[in-house]
Amino acid sequence: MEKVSRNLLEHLLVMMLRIRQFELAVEKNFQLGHIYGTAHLAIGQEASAVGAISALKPNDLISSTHRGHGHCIAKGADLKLMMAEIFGRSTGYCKGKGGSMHIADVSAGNLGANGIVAGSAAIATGAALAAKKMGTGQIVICFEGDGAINEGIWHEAANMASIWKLPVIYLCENNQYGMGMPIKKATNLEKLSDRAKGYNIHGETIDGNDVLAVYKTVSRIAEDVRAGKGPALIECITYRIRGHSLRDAQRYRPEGEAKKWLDTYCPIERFKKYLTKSGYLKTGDIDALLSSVNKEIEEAVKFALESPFLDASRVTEDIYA
Amino acid sequence: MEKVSRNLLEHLLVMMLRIRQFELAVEKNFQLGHIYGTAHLAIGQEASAVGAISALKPNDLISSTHRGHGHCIAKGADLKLMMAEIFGRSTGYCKGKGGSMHIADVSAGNLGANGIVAGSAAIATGAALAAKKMGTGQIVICFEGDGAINEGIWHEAANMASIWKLPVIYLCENNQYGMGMPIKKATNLEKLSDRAKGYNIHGETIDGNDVLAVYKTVSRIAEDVRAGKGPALIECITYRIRGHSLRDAQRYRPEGEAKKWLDTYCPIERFKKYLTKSGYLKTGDIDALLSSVNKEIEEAVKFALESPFLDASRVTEDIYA
Amino acid sequence: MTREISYAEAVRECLRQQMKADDKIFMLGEDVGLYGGAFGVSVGLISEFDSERIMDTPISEQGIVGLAIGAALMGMRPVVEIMFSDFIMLPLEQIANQAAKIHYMFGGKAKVPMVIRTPGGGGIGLAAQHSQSIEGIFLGFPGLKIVLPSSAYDVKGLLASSIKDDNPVLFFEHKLLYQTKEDVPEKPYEIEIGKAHIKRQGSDISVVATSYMVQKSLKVAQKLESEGISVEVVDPRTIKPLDIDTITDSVKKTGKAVLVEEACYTGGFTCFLASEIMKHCFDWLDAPVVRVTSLDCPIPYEHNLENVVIPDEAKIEKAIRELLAKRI
Amino acid sequence: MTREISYAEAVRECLRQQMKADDKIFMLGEDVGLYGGAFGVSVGLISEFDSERIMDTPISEQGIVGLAIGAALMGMRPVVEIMFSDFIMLPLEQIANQAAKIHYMFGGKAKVPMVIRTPGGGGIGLAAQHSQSIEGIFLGFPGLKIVLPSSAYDVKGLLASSIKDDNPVLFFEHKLLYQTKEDVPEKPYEIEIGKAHIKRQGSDISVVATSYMVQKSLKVAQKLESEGISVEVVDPRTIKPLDIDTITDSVKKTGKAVLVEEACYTGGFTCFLASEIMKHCFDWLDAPVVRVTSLDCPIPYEHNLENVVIPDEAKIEKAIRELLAKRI
Ligand SMILES: Cc1ncc(C[n+]2csc(CCOP(=O)(O)OP(=O)(O)O)c2C)c(N)n1
Ligand SMILES: Cc1ncc(C[n+]2csc(CCOP(=O)(O)OP(=O)(O)O)c2C)c(N)n1
Ligand SMILES: [Mg+2]
Ligand SMILES: [Mg+2]
Repeated sequence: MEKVSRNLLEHLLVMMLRIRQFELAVEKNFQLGHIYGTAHLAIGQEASAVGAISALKPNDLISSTHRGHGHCIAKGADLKLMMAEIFGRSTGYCKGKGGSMHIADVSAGNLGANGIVAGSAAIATGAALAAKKMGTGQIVICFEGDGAINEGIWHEAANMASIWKLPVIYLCENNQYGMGMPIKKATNLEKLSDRAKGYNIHGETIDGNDVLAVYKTVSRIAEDVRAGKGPALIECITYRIRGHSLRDAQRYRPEGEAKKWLDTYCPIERFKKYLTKSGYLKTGDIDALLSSVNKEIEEAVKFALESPFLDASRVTEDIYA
Repeated sequence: MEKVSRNLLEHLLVMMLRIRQFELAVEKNFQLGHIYGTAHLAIGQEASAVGAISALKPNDLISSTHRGHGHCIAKGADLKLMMAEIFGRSTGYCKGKGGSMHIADVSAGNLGANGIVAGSAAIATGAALAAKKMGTGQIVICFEGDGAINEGIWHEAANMASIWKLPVIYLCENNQYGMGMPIKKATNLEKLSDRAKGYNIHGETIDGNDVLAVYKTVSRIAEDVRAGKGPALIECITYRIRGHSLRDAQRYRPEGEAKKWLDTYCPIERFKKYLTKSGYLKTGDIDALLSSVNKEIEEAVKFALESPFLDASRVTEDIYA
Repeated sequence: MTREISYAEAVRECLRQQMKADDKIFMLGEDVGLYGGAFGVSVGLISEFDSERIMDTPISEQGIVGLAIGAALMGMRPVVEIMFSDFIMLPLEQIANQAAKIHYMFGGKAKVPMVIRTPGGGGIGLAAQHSQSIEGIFLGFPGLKIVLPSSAYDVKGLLASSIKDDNPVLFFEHKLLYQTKEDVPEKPYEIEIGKAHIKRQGSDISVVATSYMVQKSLKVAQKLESEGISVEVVDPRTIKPLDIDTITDSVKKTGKAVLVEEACYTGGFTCFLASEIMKHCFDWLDAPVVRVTSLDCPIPYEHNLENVVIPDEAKIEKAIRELLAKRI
Repeated sequence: MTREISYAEAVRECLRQQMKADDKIFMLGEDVGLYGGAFGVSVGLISEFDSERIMDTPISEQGIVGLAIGAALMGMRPVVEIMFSDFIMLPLEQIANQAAKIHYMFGGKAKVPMVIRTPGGGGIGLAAQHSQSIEGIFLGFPGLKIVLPSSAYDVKGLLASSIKDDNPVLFFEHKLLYQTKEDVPEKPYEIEIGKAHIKRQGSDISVVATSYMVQKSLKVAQKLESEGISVEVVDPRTIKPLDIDTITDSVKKTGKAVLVEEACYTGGFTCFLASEIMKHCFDWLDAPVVRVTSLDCPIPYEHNLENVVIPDEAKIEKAIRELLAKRI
């Protein structure tokens, strides 16, 4: 792997900041009553989305989950259209019909968030099958939570990916919980990547809050996957800083656990420290990047707030293609 | 493990003969037009059913598959009631409502055959959960084909069995094919028991046509499972001598392959050879056992043929308990 | 003693009482323990029982239901929670091919006493995969019972009978009912499965509604009363078995029927009900039965759109007025 | 050129022709290759195409359907075979929550062109888990199309349109139709989805039947003709979208309707159809619509029992005679 460029480092930081600030804005606007329904925030999990997707080529694909804003942003989505969708506006990615859990942009390589845990596992694998059949050279990253790998469909998809050597990476974001279920109670594994052994595919567990580690690992594995060596399972260890959704009382979580992770392992703070220590960026540079990100987010919120709702008469459009 | 007794050896042989002769009778009576629908014969796979179930205690449980006659017989089923069921008679285990694919005897510890591949995987696991909850000391053998382990529900069940250390043994009869699909094309594994690694449970692959090996392995593992060490996956290598069902053209199978397996690895012939060589039984003893088995089978067929069909007016009974 | 408690509390109280009375009963589901379920229904139970009685599972709906079947075959009485009724599609095979048919296929020699509780319906902005009213798909699987309680009193009594039933029972709660309150006796009681309930007597028109639509229909009936329109509201309470007699008695009396459910227009329970009413009441009907349902549309995310798709009081009222206005 | 070929051959010919014409089409299913499918439908295709176009899969129904959705999103046109329609319960979530809703949830910006072929129905002694008529459960999922061809001619033309459709299409074949023969043009042709077909003109009574029941109804109609009873037999061909106009035109003409389907009495497609007919034809109907269906019973194994559960010609005939005999 070549040495990472300053451009790339800046990109990684900006993307993580975008995700963090976007999620904070969603949280705030929910509290303000501008967002209906719910959303699942990726605060604290920015590094796995950004590191992994930055290792892809532009025409590669991803599939995402209910906790999908980060993946979507890292894949280059338009923040305005995302925010508008979450605000339920007609200008959003799905015209307000989908909402947070269904944002997608298939033509730009995002096969979509999914309201069903592991709902994308086979779909992503099928996209990889199509890429292989059509010889496009694309690969697919299938994002999934630690809870998702216990769903049957994940197993069926992984097995088929293995027998047909499909170009797909299952990127499992182990954020320690599936809703309130601690991962240690949901599987009997040291590392979730051990699941790979059951399919004879490559498995690897990494620090998912180290954006460079994620970037480098995914880059290396993506090369093999693209070369036809078959799928892989990468477990990114991370932590969900907020509740499961915007409406979670968090009874199950030891007091202070989230704060400890944030204080010690925040992927953004760690990366900032690395960048300043190693001289790539100065604190001032970072502040400038942050304020430009904040401006984008403000614009996105403004765009969303000023956008119209879809006219009720159009509710039954788009049922059939 | 203690040395096996002569009684046990005779039991193993008789059970295998019963299965073989039963299946031959089913095949013949299908050709004669006495059996409607279809059936899936276990000819050539007698050792895994008999070896495994003989290692259980009488009140232990099994669950079975579409290819279930062997398991059912080895669990001590009444051949008359089985044959009557396959003949669709009111005297059968299910009054003719279930047929070959649904023979069950829950109160005698057989949770039933199943028409759905892997359909019993979670059910068997749930029986193990109940046994554990109620402290009965029972264990469960969940029989399944090589094809079944690629179904999602199998994965979900195995994971739960692992986290809760449930007393269940998944006994995978790898008969080389799932219908016409060669096992090597359906998974990317050297040994199917490698699947165990994905759940951190014990996995082992054995010669499934060696009845003593099966008996000894299952006995050893059953002890651990009963002691609360968690579930296990045992792969029994065997071979399906007949077609998938009574109606299979067998286009997918190399000419002579079945004959070769039968000539070389027939579990019954091998065991007979072992018994005579080691002096446990004489050829004459074996012939006597066979003819007594044949008599049982004849009686079962006679019973079935002479039994009435269920009166049509009773077809809607038994829908609700 | 009777107190006003919520539907969610009534479910919880029933679970607590039944589990205390019978140690063969246990709960199995995703985050039913400390989390208390996505809608807080089982909050606190884990501290009265333990993690053997209130089992948190991995996210494995097929497996959960399958395990419950196996445990039921062994004589236990599992109560499964599927977090959203939409997810019940995943274990459909285990429910409809196994649990429903085992008693029959095995010639009556085994039984599967289990309950699957799950909240259905829309109205809180969770979009197409978390808002469906899916109960109708189970109608065609003989062996299943299907219960849809519409009030706190009913849910407590019906859940008790469901748990005591020796068959697999699908028990559909509703997200928007959880906070509705009603007088509920503290002592355990049972409501017979298969008995409809006339929620409000009336003489001009019969409204047959299920689940949350019963509450909406009652509000409309109340409103129309002031105009001298007398609406009878019948709640089948269990759609399988169905108490068709109580319903047809009402329709024969009024000569007019409006059926209200939250499922789509095509394919829901009221299709069957409409067809049965017309079969049994053909000569009594002044006009065809009218069905008020969701539009044939996935549930959209945005609030206004969602409200357009799901039947509201205005639509129910309109249907009633139009049917009453029909010249016979 | 037209020749008499079987329904199974017609499916095979259509697959061959469509796959030759469009390399985005591929088949995916259990033992669809060398084995040729459980009913021999695809026998031989593997030697004309290869294992990339005719893909044998592991036994993983959820995964198969999910893969097809992903491939469809990428612009391919997968044709999945589910070996028995009973097994379609397993991938229900992928079909009904994903494939059906993606176009809508994504605001119209993605589409899922795919076909799921699967044989339904009983009659060959395969008992409760291999004999169901399950199509009705899909009615309530907007976004799906549901096709039930009843003859060799229809199956070829409808499969072609289904493959070319940009939506997920569920294509229910029938085990007992596979060997039925009919004149079928060799050249590819399409039959529009959403158009019913009057299989036989008549003036005394309308019989609306689906799938194999069309054949049984036609035989009854033929028989009654000699007695001077003129039965019109209408086949909706696609139950979603449904050509209600052709059906109601027929019923308005005859004033009498018998609906025949193989699903259980409770919950099948004809519940919806009966309710629609009564809504649209109330003033034309001489008597309530009559439904002839399977009993509310799992399909039993034994032949005679199976025949008691599934509607036969005698039951259809009886229903027609009784309806005609009704004093108006
Ligand atoms: C099939 C299904 N079951 C349950 C749920 C409810 N649910 C939504 S997210 C979630 C937890 C998922 O955990 P994980 O996969 O670890 O993702 P995370 O939320 O931690 O990102 C659950 C149980 C669902 N959406 N789909
Ligand atoms: C869910 C499901 N899918 C497909 C089938 C059709 N089917 C019946 S048996 C079988 C092959 C099973 O293979 P395996 O598990 O190896 O068992 P074997 O027949 O070899 O004993 C298939 C595909 C089924 N019954 N259930
Ligand atoms: Mg998680
Ligand atoms: Mg096999």
